[in-house]
Amino acid sequence: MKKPRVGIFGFTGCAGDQLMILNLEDELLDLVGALDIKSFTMASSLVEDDEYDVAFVEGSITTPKQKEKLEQIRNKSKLLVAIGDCAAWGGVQASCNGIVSVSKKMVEVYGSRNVWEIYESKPLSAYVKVDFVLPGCPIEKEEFLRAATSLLHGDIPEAVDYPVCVECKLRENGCVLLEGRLCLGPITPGGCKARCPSLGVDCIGCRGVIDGESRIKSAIEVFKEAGFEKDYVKKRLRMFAANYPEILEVK
Amino acid sequence: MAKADLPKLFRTLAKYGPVVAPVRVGENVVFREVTSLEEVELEYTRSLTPPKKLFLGPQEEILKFDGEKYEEVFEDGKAVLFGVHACDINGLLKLDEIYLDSPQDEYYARRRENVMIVGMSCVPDERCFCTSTGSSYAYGGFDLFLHDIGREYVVRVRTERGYEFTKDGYFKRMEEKDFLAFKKAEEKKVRSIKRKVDLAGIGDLIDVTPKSLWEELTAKCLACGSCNLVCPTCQCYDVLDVLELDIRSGSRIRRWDSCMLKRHALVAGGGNFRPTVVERTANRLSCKVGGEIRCVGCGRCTVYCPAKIDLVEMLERIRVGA
Amino acid sequence: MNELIPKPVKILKVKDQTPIEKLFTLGVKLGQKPGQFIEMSIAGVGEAPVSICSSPTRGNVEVCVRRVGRVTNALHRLGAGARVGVRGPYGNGFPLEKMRGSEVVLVAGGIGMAPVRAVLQYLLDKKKEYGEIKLLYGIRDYSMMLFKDEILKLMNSKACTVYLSYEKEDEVCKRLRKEYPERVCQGVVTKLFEMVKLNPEAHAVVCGPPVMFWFVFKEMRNRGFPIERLYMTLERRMKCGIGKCKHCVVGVGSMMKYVCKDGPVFSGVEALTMRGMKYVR
Amino acid sequence: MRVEIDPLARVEGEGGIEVEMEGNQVRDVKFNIFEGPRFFESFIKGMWYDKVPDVMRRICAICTCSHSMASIKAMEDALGVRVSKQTELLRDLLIHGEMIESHALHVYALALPDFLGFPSVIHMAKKYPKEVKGALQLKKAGNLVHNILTGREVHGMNERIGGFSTIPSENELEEIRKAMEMTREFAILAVKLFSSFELPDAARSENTFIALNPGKRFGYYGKEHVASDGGRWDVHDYRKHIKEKTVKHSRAKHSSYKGKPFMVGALARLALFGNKLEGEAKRLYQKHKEKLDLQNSISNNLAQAIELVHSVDRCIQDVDELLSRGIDKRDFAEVKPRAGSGTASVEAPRGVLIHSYRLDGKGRVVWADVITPTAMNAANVDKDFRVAAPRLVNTKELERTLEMIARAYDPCISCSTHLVVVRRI
Ligand SMILES: Cc1cc2nc3c(=O)[nH]c(=O)nc-3n(C[C@H](O)[C@H](O)[C@H](O)COP(=O)(O)OP(=O)(O)OC[C@H]3O[C@@H](n4cnc5c(N)ncnc54)[C@H](O)[C@@H]3O)c2cc1C
Ligand code: SF4
Ligand code: SF4
Ligand code: SF4
Repeated sequence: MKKPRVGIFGFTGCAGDQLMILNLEDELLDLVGALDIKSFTMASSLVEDDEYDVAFVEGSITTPKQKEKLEQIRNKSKLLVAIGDCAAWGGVQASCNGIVSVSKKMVEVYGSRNVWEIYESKPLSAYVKVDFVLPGCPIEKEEFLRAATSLLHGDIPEAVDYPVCVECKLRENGCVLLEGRLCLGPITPGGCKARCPSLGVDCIGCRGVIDGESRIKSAIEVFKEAGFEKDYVKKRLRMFAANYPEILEVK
Repeated sequence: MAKADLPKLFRTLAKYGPVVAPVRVGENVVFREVTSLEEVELEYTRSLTPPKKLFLGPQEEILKFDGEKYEEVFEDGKAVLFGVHACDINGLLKLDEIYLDSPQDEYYARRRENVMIVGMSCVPDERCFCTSTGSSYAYGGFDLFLHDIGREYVVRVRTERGYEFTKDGYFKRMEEKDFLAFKKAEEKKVRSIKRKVDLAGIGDLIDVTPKSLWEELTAKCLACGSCNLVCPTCQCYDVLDVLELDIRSGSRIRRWDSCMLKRHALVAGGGNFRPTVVERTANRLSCKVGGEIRCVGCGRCTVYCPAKIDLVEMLERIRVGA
Repeated sequence: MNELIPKPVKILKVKDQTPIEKLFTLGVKLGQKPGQFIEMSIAGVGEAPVSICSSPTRGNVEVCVRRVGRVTNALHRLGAGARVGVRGPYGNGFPLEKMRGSEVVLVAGGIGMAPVRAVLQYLLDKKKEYGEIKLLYGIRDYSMMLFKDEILKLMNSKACTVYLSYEKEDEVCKRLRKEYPERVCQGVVTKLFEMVKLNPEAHAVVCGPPVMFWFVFKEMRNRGFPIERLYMTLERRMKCGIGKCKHCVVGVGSMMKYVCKDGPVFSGVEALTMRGMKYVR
Repeated sequence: MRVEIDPLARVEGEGGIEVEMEGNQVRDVKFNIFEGPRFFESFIKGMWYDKVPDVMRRICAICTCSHSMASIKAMEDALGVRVSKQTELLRDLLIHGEMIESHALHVYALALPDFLGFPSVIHMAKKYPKEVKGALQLKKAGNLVHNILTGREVHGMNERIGGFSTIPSENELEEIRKAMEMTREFAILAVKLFSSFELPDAARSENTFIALNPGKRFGYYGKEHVASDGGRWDVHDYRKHIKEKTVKHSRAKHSSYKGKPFMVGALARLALFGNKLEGEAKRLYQKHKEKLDLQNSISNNLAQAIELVHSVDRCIQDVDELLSRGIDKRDFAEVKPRAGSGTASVEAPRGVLIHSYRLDGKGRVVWADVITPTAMNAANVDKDFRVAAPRLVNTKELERTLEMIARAYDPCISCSTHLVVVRRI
């Protein structure tokens, strides 16, 4: 069997998802042995411009050049997998989308509005077709490994479409929300084994939302009844999924 | 049996196998393996997840495959499940109806066989309504049951296996006054359970409840599934295969599932028979109290619902129709 | 015996049916009742319930599978010689014993032709025990017709009367309509009822996508067909096939049933009185 | 003619080098960042104090703990939170763990392939199995510290303003010690490897260093910045000394100290505080002091290797101290919002990192400033390029050497919150 040709690319983000792949210390050598890695800028200076069976793409798109490059990758790849919250939802850098314009941000940080032509941080799917999304900030390495084996086997991996609460209960955690902290677990897709609540920390929603399923309005109502300030709720919802239409609309 | 002799009983039980008992972890009580009686929370209201987890694991491997054949994975082991309340024992009896029905679920059946159950009287709170579901008392489904009557326990024996443990000298024969004390303690417990819900014919009322009321009842529901995952009688499980890097071998895993989740009634092509929380809640309630009563009144789904949706309140509103 | 452990079974033959459906002949005989299904495993991908589309009178089990998701895609990649896991047969199957001596009307749409074929084969093989057989089959166009050779052959035969409806006209459909103007028409499957005389003494078997089912149901009821003599299969998500995992329950309120063990075959009355059957895309 | 190295591989983020030449004259050299900027300092405004570290640690994946600690400490500074000795020890353990993870990745996986002539560490695996295994093991040991203390390898959640949400158990700390003891040899091996290479010296030029004064013992926390020319100031006064200005040719912000570029990072730390090292790291430092050419930025790799040894040993010491004190499972300082401002600086693997915030009465950010080590180093990289390019102009080595220089700084471009170099051709 021919090894699948794989490219791993990064756009605007923290490189954390590529790093998570490198963090598969025990499996890395087997994994790269099973794949024909054609491009992995973070780890290798060998860049083969090629066709890819699978392209894993990290980061959000913020410049015209990135958009162009993403389109090139798309054209050369059979499957395009978005890895990480930036690629899936736009990342933390999108948290003020629709509130503070890019040029204002530019002025605030660089003191001038036209330093660069820049887009509002958007997920990859705003520009190209995305075949599969591995969410998370950063991705879960086990989930990546499982997705990679599925792809190797020829299947599209199975996406997680249930909330963090499920994993919390499977791990027998108490409910952080009921204990008085604003936890986004009920609207955030699981897959992280409820990392934060398991440590007693509220979920900040680093895996985005469950598209078409997360009950944003109900959650806002529940948070309000629990006594959280409106502005606080809004800021929290916007942290990782500001581009989700229902959250973008929250006043 | 005198309360002071409980450590003795605990030690003899421990000879049967590892003891799993309620333990306090932060604000919650969970069933964990313990090595001494000191770790055990003897007086508790309800555990976070029900003790059914010993028989139907939250997440368990059921088989392995290697590209050629499928092999069962089953860890054989005896254990003692200590300190189970009547509601949860009744919950297990409800699960028995499903999982021991032919063809029986081998994993469940064998564990049910292997695990000895020691019941214990409970400390009800205002969310318990087991008297309405007929599950405040366990008529069977355990080996031993310890009823707290003050300074002593009345021990009910239900199996020969349980009987073996009551042969030691510190077990006394029941006398008339013990029967009276036992009866009084049970009456007191029943009286202390204030919460009541009328379930007669509720299934048909669920059936005719208009969508508008469902929408109101479920407005805050987050579709998070917690209510199902803490329920002692929820039986649903999901299955997934995990493949190794050699893309030949791997294992099949099943884990608790919830009918409040999107995928529960989703079929190929994206069709969903229960697309919103309305249909899902109607299904959940039907399943619990629609036909035969499968709710044991433990109150968990209410206590652990992040949206504080109250099952009993819902049922009451369904009864009055508004 | 552990019911959840599949048995490895060899695929003996794979035959393309349509661009998205293939017929698999498996190296196993199960003595199933028509209408029963098996749980098929592709190790590492998962399990899926599929109806057995062959009659026990014909030997090896055959399944006709549409490529729609993970498991079915993986299955479609396999060829003769590969192994799959099989559990079953499960489900109640059609009450063929009740139908003995009477006329049987088979109505199929899309992949619903798969379980119907099992019934058809059975009836044909036991022709003496049953009355007249009518098959009403609705397809999108010829390319989407399942069991093409068999159906075309039957159209010529006396053993059973085949009615065919198609939505899009192509060369073959046009030819068939010319050849059998009284049995072939353009339109959805319900249109065929204009050509068929329904015998209220008959039994009916209806299989197809949920939308089609309800239209057929209404049409037949309006034409005076007794719905208690109508049988249909329901399709739901399923994980265990044996009444444990409860994904497949239907009905709301006091009547809940498992599709896997109380079904997948239900009578028209059961279907009519059951709520929560709505299918939303 | 224009030489472009695009993209610059094996750095964390996306960048490139551009050299413009006219005949044999180098007209311009630029260290480019094409990665889209993310405007952390802008969009963090309005965020409530409790989640500021959760956002800010996402500036960078490799030094996520440094950002985490810098933002947490700045918040604690603003809110007047004092943490316990146990928390301080756990934080020390954490930053040393991060140093191991980051340096192991950089030294072994990103820089070593240059010296051994491979495109990547993965390609090295056949010929140098021991080194590659060592790299992975070291990285894993560092990640273990992350996992246990923060909850995962990248972007943890357990380290909070006020302390740690869940305190690690004795067993987990023992596990860290074991991992450190097992991988120590690979830290030492790194020093051996990097002290044996001949370094390209094309960029040799005067370097000014700035680092955080760690106090009595070598380490990565402190309250005072020290410069190699004798300058020193409280971290709160950083803006008086470290200037950010817009450079005409690139419209980028470059940092300068007394009007000149400066260098931060492992080399700067050893140059200024190497004498505070202890044990094996001290011995190795003294042994290779000659080799550690302070005027050649590429020496940074060797400095990192020495720090690896220090960090491994320090993790073991921290674990021992924590265990001997006994673990307090409920240790967490009280945190209450209030108006105020706070600043903190830590030594990230790449050098001095500064976070500074002003909060309103509800504890919401009204102003934020982050200066990352990569931003501070950018001007120095430019300086090195300007020195090296003319010396190499007609050799085949030009591109490779420039890349090696840039890479020696271990630039983490994603963390350059506001390091923008616009390409103008
Ligand atoms: C009784 C019965 C008989 C069936 N007979 C046939 C048949 O003869 N031919 C045929 O092509 N299809 C048949 N189906 C439908 C077939 O089971 C689904 O198309 C198949 O499960 C999709 O699996 P997948 O993994 O390819 O799709 P995915 O969408 O990837 O589904 C993943 C999992 O979801 C579950 N699932 C998804 N859709 C369905 C569904 N419609 N029904 C049950 N479970 C589902 C399965 O457990 C599957 O493993 C039948 C379904 C039932 C219930
Ligand atoms: S619990 Fe929430 S914030 Fe934490 S890792 Fe999971 S999805 Fe991310
Ligand atoms: S439905 Fe609720 S109250 Fe009833 S048994 Fe389940 S968890 Fe307990
Ligand atoms: S626990 Fe509450 S919010 Fe969650 S699904 Fe159940 S009813 Fe809805």
